[in-house]
Amino acid sequence: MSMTTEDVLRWLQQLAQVLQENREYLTQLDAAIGDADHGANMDRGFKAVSAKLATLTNADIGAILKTVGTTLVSTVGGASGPLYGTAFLRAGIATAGKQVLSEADVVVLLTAFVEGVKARGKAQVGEKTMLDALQPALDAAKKAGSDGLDLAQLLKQSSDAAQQGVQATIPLLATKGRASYLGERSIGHQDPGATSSWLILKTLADSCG
Amino acid sequence: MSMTTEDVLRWLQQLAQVLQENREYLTQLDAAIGDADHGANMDRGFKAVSAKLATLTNADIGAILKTVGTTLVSTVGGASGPLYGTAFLRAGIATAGKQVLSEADVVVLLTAFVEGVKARGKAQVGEKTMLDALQPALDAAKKAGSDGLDLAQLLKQSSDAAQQGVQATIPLLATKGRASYLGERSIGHQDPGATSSWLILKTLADSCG
Amino acid sequence: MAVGLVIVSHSARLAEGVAELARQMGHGQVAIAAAGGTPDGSLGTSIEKVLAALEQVAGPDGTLLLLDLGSAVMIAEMAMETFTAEHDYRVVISTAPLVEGAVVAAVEASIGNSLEEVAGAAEAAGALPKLHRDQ
Amino acid sequence: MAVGLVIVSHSARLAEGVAELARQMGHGQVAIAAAGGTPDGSLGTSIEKVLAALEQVAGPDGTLLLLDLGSAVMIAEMAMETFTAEHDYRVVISTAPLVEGAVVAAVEASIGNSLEEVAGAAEAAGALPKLHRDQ
Ligand SMILES: Nc1ncnc2c1ncn2[C@@H]1O[C@H](COP(=O)(O)OP(=O)(O)O)[C@@H](O)[C@H]1O
Ligand SMILES: Nc1ncnc2c1ncn2[C@@H]1O[C@H](COP(=O)(O)OP(=O)(O)O)[C@@H](O)[C@H]1O
Ligand SMILES: [Mg+2]
Ligand SMILES: [Mg+2]
Ligand SMILES: [Mg+2]
Ligand SMILES: [Mg+2]
Repeated sequence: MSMTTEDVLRWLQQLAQVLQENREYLTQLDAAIGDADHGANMDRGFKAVSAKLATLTNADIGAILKTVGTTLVSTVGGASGPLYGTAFLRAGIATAGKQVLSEADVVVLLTAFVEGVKARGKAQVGEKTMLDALQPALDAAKKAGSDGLDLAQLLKQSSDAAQQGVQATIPLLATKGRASYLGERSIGHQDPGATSSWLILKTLADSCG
Repeated sequence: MSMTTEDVLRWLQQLAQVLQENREYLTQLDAAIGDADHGANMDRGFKAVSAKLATLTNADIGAILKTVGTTLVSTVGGASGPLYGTAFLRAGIATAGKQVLSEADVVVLLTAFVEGVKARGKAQVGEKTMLDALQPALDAAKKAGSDGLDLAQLLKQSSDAAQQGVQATIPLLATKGRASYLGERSIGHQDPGATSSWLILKTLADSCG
Repeated sequence: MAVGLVIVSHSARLAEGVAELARQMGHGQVAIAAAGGTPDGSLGTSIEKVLAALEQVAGPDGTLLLLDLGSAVMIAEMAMETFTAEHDYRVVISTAPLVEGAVVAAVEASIGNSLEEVAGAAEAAGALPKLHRDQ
Repeated sequence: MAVGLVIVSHSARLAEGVAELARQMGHGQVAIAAAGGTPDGSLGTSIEKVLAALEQVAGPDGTLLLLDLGSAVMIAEMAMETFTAEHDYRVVISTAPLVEGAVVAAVEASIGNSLEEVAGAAEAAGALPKLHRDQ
């Protein structure tokens, strides 16, 4: 099994829909420990992405992902803009010229995506950020890849690990981003960015698995 | 010789005129070591004072000076507003109910005026502020008073001392107000607030002397 | 109720901008009023604007007043003297950096902290790292 | 020429207000550009606005970029990377308190100080006393 250009475009199209549906949910999470805009930021960013998809039907996967990255950087308006922007840009560089991705290629894509978030945000796992969903998701994808699982299983296990990572952010103390202003009071709340990271991976599993 | 309510009103009327004429001069001084608004601030404040003078023809000297104080606080917009505002308010309290001032009363008025600037601004002599004109002016007025000089001489000596104080601000290092942002580079420039203090006293000497 | 905030600046736009940024972090719990510029719209401070802002946000939990520059402190003090002579509410003037202090103060006030706690956190805001490399 | 300043804020009004306050202390010698808010006018940062501000003020003497909150630093870094890839001009991102740092930086830039001197003075601005009782 493999992931095609059409799969990627379908993922992004569905993701724009999912983020619109979860706009209020993400905003409520951000209201508790941030500035109550993560839902609006993600929705705005992926609406802009969605508007560009029609122009990308002849592009390769790398070019599509790079366009997503630059679009998010330009439109999101919050910290998640440069973070996801860099993630998609790096993922696009890692898949440059490809029309189809093997399981191994998908692991390469996810590795570059997570490296992008780390390079831009300089956060460590455990600081209550999107990385607390992304790192376990990447680890699970790598394990699934080396266990020889197929794409659907790989993406499902990755998405499930992200979901667990989201739950695991609840007891964490935030030391990066706006939630760090709350200090100890950030404990007991689910991180909005980790939640949107899980939605990105869940939609990937749903649309390409 | 003595100072009457009419003298005080004439002083204030002429002062509004003098400050309008010196608007550009004071602003240029403030441009070198501040934010280039001292002329505009003083002109605006005393235009507002001037507009109130017609309503004060039946007031005593204390009431007139208090009105000047509250008007300056409300209209000047810069640090000189609360400083001169407090000075005139204190001068008004010190002359409350008086229709005419003796030489000794004028020394009391000036003492309260200078104490007002000190209380509000917490500056010391030598910090390159209006106090560097006002303190020598007060000292000269006190000396003239105890030497038994008449009002005209007292005001003239006070005004001359203020003028020397203004010159003496040039080599000083500013440690209060905006000029302190310039550090060593405030040296070599004449202080705008000291200059307006001298204009206030010079106009007093010219109109009541 | 929570501690209120007054943002005093020489610029009306600056004061409004700080207030909108801080409100976003106040979770709708914190009254924040801007007092910027002179009544005629030029750069400067206005005792009437500071007094109006105090009237708007002050309450039994107290008010923290933040300033853009030292030149604003004398007008702030005069406004505070006038206000506290007429009301039995506490007002504290902060030396915190304006933007950083206001955002931290809004967070602290929103969780119901006392005026002392809010003021203390604002003062410490200047030490919060802005660049990741400082963290 | 002098060191230029870019004011990055999540609020357009805040950035404009800081720029007008700093310009007043720049004695007409310092190019200062505001980059606040998102293109659609909500609170947030915009790489296009930061890039446009850099294009406007950057020059051979270098540019100091000041931020309201840490959340702005990543967009500022991306803008700086894009800008310096195309221009041979230096850009330094400051951790200084925004308002206080911008005013001090404007004064320092206006007297022809170097980018390092301007940046250093801005960083130290948080320590300048605002209240007389501290002096
Ligand atoms: N340095 C960082 N590294 C990784 N993720 C971060 C970092 N800073 C913030 N985040 C993530 O960004 C999310 C907030 O995004 P968003 O609300 O869109 O931006 P903002 O905080 O600027 O309003 C947080 O929940 C967190 O997961
Ligand atoms: N703390 C102070 N004590 C006495 N005088 C001061 C003090 N601070 C500033 N000044 C005076 O105020 C003058 C500047 O007034 P002005 O330009 O009207 O106000 P601003 O500095 O707010 O623009 C200075 O030249 C100085 O003489
Ligand atoms: Mg947010
Ligand atoms: Mg935000
Ligand atoms: Mg001035
Ligand atoms: Mg001024």
